[in-house]
Amino acid sequence: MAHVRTAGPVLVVVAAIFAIWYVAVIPMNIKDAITQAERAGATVSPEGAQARRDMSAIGLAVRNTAVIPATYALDRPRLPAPHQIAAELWDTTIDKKITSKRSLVFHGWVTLSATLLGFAIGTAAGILLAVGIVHSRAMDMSVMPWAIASQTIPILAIAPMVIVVLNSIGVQGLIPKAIISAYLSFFPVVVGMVKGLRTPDAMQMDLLRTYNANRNQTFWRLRLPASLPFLFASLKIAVAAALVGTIVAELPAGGGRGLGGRMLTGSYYGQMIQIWSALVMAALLAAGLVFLISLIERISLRRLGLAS
Amino acid sequence: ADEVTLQLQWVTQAQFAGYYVALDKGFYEEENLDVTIQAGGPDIAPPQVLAGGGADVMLNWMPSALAAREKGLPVVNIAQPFKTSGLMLTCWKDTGITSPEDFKGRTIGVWFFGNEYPFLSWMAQEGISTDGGEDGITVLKQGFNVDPLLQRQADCISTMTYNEYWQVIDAGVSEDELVTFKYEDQGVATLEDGMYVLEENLEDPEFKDKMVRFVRASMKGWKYAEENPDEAAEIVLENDESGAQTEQHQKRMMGEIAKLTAGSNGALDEADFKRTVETLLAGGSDPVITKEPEGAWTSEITDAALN
Amino acid sequence: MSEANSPVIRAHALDLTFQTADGPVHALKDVNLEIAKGEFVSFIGPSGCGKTTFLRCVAGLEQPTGGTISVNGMTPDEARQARAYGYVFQAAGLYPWRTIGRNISLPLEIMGYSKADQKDRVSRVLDLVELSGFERKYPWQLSGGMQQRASIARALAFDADILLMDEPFGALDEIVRDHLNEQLLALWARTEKTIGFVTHSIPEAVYLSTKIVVMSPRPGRITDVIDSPLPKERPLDIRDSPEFIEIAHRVRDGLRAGHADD
Amino acid sequence: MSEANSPVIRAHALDLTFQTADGPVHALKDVNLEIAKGEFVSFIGPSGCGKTTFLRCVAGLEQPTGGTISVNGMTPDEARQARAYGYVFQAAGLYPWRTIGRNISLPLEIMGYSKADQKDRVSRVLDLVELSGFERKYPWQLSGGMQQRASIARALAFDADILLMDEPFGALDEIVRDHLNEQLLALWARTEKTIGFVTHSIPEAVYLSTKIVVMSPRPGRITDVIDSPLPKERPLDIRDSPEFIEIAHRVRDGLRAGHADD
Amino acid sequence: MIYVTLAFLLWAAAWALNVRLANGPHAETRTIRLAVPVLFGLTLLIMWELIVRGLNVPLVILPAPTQIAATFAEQTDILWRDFVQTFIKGALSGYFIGCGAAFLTALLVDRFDFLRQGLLPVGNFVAALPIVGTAPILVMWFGFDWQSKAAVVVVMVFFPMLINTVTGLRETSAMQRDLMHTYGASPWQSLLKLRLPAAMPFIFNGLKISTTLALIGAIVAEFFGSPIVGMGFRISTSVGQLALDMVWAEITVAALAGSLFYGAVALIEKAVTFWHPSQRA
Ligand SMILES: Nc1ncnc2c1ncn2[C@@H]1O[C@H](COP(=O)(O)OP(=O)(O)OP(=O)(O)O)[C@@H](O)[C@H]1O
Ligand SMILES: Nc1ncnc2c1ncn2[C@@H]1O[C@H](COP(=O)(O)OP(=O)(O)OP(=O)(O)O)[C@@H](O)[C@H]1O
Ligand SMILES: Cc1ncc(C[n+]2csc(CCO)c2C)c(N)n1
Ligand SMILES: [Mg+2]
Ligand SMILES: [Mg+2]
Repeated sequence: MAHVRTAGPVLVVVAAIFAIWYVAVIPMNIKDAITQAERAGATVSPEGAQARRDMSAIGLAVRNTAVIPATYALDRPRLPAPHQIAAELWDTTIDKKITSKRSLVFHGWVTLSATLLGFAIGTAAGILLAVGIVHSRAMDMSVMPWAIASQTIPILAIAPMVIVVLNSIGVQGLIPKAIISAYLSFFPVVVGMVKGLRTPDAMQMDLLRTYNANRNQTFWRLRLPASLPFLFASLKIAVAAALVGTIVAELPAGGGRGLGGRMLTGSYYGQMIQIWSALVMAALLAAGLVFLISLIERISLRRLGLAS
Repeated sequence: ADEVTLQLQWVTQAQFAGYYVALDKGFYEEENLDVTIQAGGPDIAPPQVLAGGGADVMLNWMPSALAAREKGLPVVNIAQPFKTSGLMLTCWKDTGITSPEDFKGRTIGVWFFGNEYPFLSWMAQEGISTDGGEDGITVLKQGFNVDPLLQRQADCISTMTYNEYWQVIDAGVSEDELVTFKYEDQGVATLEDGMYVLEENLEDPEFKDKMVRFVRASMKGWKYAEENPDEAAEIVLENDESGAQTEQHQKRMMGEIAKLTAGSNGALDEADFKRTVETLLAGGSDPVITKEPEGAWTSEITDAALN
Repeated sequence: MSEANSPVIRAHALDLTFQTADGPVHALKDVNLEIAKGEFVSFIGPSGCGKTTFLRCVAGLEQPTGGTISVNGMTPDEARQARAYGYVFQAAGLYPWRTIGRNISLPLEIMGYSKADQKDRVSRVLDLVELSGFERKYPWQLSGGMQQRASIARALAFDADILLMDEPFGALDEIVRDHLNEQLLALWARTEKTIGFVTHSIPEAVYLSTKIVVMSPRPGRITDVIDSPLPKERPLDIRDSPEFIEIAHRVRDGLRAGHADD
Repeated sequence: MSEANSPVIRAHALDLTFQTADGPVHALKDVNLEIAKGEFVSFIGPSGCGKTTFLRCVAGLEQPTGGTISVNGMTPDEARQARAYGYVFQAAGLYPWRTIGRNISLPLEIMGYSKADQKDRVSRVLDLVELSGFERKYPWQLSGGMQQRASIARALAFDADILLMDEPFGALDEIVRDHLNEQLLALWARTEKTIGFVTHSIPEAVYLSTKIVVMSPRPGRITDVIDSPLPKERPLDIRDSPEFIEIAHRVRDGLRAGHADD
Repeated sequence: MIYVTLAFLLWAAAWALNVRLANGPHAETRTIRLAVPVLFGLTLLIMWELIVRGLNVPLVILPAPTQIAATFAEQTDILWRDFVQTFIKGALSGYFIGCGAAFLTALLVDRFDFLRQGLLPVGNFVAALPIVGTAPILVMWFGFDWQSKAAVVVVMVFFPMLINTVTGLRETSAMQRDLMHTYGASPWQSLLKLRLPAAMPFIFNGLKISTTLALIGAIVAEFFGSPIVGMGFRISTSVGQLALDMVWAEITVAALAGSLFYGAVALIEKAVTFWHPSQRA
């Protein structure tokens, strides 16, 4: 129901974005297009790339209207047009065997598997840490500030080193990627879970005290079920973070498998269309993962009676 | 079989064709070696991998290897399949640049990550400051692609004769729109892709023996690649995990690479080494290396391998 | 001391001061009270006078800072560990992820009753509060009054001798409240439990209790203890009787005296 | 129609159905009511019978789905824009980021009163509800009763002719409630405002009103409108008088009849 | 081995001390609240030092804290220039532009329900685009200097901020809104006097999340092209030069700057949302 209701506005917004996008392609690509036209022998104004260097893109477009269609068909556009990306996506997903190294499905799977492993590790670590923090004052006081500080370290910048260091102690392949992805995903889980495990109010806790319930009983019967809505909310953030982590780890990992590898090699060879299609694929993957978690959330919360 | 791990300094491409050919054609196997080739990337420092024990042999440019040596990581060159340098600066002709003198006041893209040393030495020798300003060069840390040039964010960028230069051409630029400055021609060439191992490992005769066989097989691969460039390029393509390389580009790259490896049988030419060291020592106020390196290369392996 | 005569709850010179960021809050001061087995004692007093605090002291949920309190001859904490209390909070406080039935069996699970016994007891107390048939519903599918009845059932499910109720009917409308009051009285008459009951409503206090404790705030003290002369059998319209109105007046006067302090 | 005689609020065949995910909820059905200027009208009825909904219709916060309602001859929406109402909600609903004083001046700011006038009025109504001295405190620093008084002050600060109050004293203890009831009556007598008042308490309704509207649920209808014969001058102990008890009985009977539907 | 054993013994001892402090009678005092996390961090550092020395970890893999500290002290001028380039020019300007733009957009989105229904799902999708993919594109568009870094930061902080602000602006209770309604308040008045103040806790949530994102974004963007100054530039170049001590000195700067930035925003939050229950506890 809710999906149907928002579909209209979403479509309109998406249409508007595409419209803006198509317009923006012209000024973004006009210089390259003119230069190519000039090389091909067309007359353009003004002549000479050096002369055009500091001119405004819109002015150039107005003076060279004949070149505008070419802005949508460049091989190496500054901004590819949506249909170029769509064509590339089609070409690399539907038209290629999924076992082919040129298939985005193949690369998507490589990234996905590391993401899922990292997400699982991160979630488990996050939950354990949260349980510790909630049950031990010492952990609460000492760990939490450092957990926050840990997220200010630009892990993305030192990912290559982490890979090398892990490599040097014999950890290779899927695991290093998963570890970086876990590093990014554990934090939202800790924060959400600590909040969730602490939602039971004093009254609910007191109720169990009048039953003389022990810690274990309190945890399984009260804290854990009460924290589930928070857990799911943070899982959605965490899974997106895990995906980013994996892609980052894939950049330097060499080999070039995975969506990160696609983006990297795309950027070596200036293949903007390739970068963009890998980007879109990554975003689709993230959206799919988040959707999957919402689905699990809805089902399990309904089972638990936490949602109607 | 004896295991050997080789760390490349870049992603899989024809620049490393010799090793892939040796692997594919079974040259390593013939030497009773089980070789793993690890591709590199923009942020992987091969010396670091070597130091961590993640690889037995690495490929590296000599300036970077010598700098690592000064940093206390004793790496030793055991073979030098690349005789000639492929590094150059590529500039737009319409900027009016005709000689290094004209770099003053320009913006130039340079690869860092240990690859800036040759450029900095060269500019120090020319007496041009690299701190920007009217008379100096504004240096950009260029990403590993040619966009800064195409977008005219830089007047010149670093390119390899075998790779980036052709990317510029592929982008539709004709050769006569460009001016190139090969380091080789400027007399500031430094040795590129050599094989390096940790000095302490060389004390182990077994390791040494492994390396002898490795170098022998690798050089066999290289020579095979030189003779069969198209086949070599195909082999490289098969080994490319990212599926992003194109046949046309790799075949052309192999052709260019063959020119650089042509003059070498794998043994390092002491004269080349001396020239490299001199260039680097001349690095002006902030030289790359401060003293003549000792024991930075050995001919022991190649001697055993090639004779 | 013979079992029958010794008070179930005995507070002597009870004192409790909370340490807060704004300085100490003297919540209870020199509270002396004895409650005999089977009594129905209401606590009434202005907001913040310490009614809840006193009930929590009885239940061992709060540690007095002075004086002594004993429950069945034990400390409240020991009594809590012996599971002597059923406690009903102002809000129903049912767990939304459990059905009504499983909410009621919660204390039974914790105390280790057998599955069969749990089932038995749940259906018995559901009957008692007239909620049979709602066992599988979730709390939010019930009205506020029904939720409150379920929370009472939860407190009754295990056989605690002492039932402590903190404004259990505060959120309900008058008609439902009358109805629950009648049922509570019936239950009390049947089970002989000792009941401590906090309320803001004078008619409710008078209607239900054998003893009404009037408290005054800052610091919370007992200002009056009124023994009710009303018979154990109490139809709803007893509230229009002169005795009733008489007691209600006395309670109101006691309360007003407390308020004059403000 | 002369000004004096025409009713301030007139509802005719009012009908309101909420469309919810579970299907339509018929909240008000065929409600007919006239309220004259200066009347004090209480609405009483079981939970969910539509008391709040009716008050919201009067205030233009809810759109009826049938029938007509007029306020001072205008639609409720026009009356709202003419700032004809002061509305007091069940919870105090003070903005926690404003001091008590600035909470009370909120409507004045919005209606564009001058700074000096604002100051004046704030201190006057603070006096009225006996909160002088608390002007600079934040809501959370006050007890529930004080917050509720502040919210009444807020509704009184601008001179709306019509005061709509939705269970304003529901959360207070009996003594405070009595006290505020007395003050509200005094205020009403002094200002001649027309007051609509929702409550759950029968004594409160009887004590305050000139007219008591008894409602029954599903769908919400008016089952009885009782005009009070009590004099305008009402000391608190009027509640023990036979007339009072008599009216209270009639209200209770009306309510019970509504409940029987369940 | 001795060192490593020592490290773990130290760990155990410090932890025991922390447990005692945290559960002790003075646990709520300012000193203890500060001492416990500091002690914890210090233990981690000393363990790091002992393990690096004990296992003879090469400098080019992981330097010891003392080496990092020494480099930090020696190279303050370089670190400062990098800090100015990356943090002040790149991260801060991007942070302000991004958060400001998101805030204004949120006002629009909030005003038009249509936009909210349409833009937010799309926004969530766009927010999932990994920066490592967008950074090269933005560097290509906006050049090598700090402008492209700021652009990356803008893209990174925009959606978290937008979503938080929009959520916050809707976070008023029906009763609070009805109150405004009975006063016949204009939309502008109800925005200024009700929805904005009520949204502040959420807005600050967004601002806090954005602090760490901003710094990370600015640093990572420098990996894809930069002038020869900046924290990201220095980190990547120093890795290539095997100057790992310098790398970690920069990371220290990043962690310090990030924590201080976060702390500063949290302080402002405390002052602005003093009324919120979470701040009163
Ligand atoms: N945990 C606590 N910490 C500090 N002060 C407290 C605490 N609990 C209660 N108080 C204070 O102790 C006093 C008595 O509180 P208590 O809750 O017992 O009152 P009450 O009579 O139950 O009031 P009400 O009728 O409003 O429920 C109040 O002033 C209250 O603010
Ligand atoms: N916005 C709404 N949407 C759907 N149903 C509503 C809405 N508001 C009220 N209702 C329903 O309309 C009916 C009347 O509600 P209303 O709030 O007017 O009752 P009330 O008499 O004020 O009850 P209470 O004494 O509990 O406040 C109830 O069944 C309620 O669930
Ligand atoms: C880690 C590392 N990255 C890049 C280079 C320099 N380099 C060597 S080959 C090549 C690409 C040629 O197409 C470049 C840029 C290096 N030496 N080490
Ligand atoms: Mg209480
Ligand atoms: Mg209501």
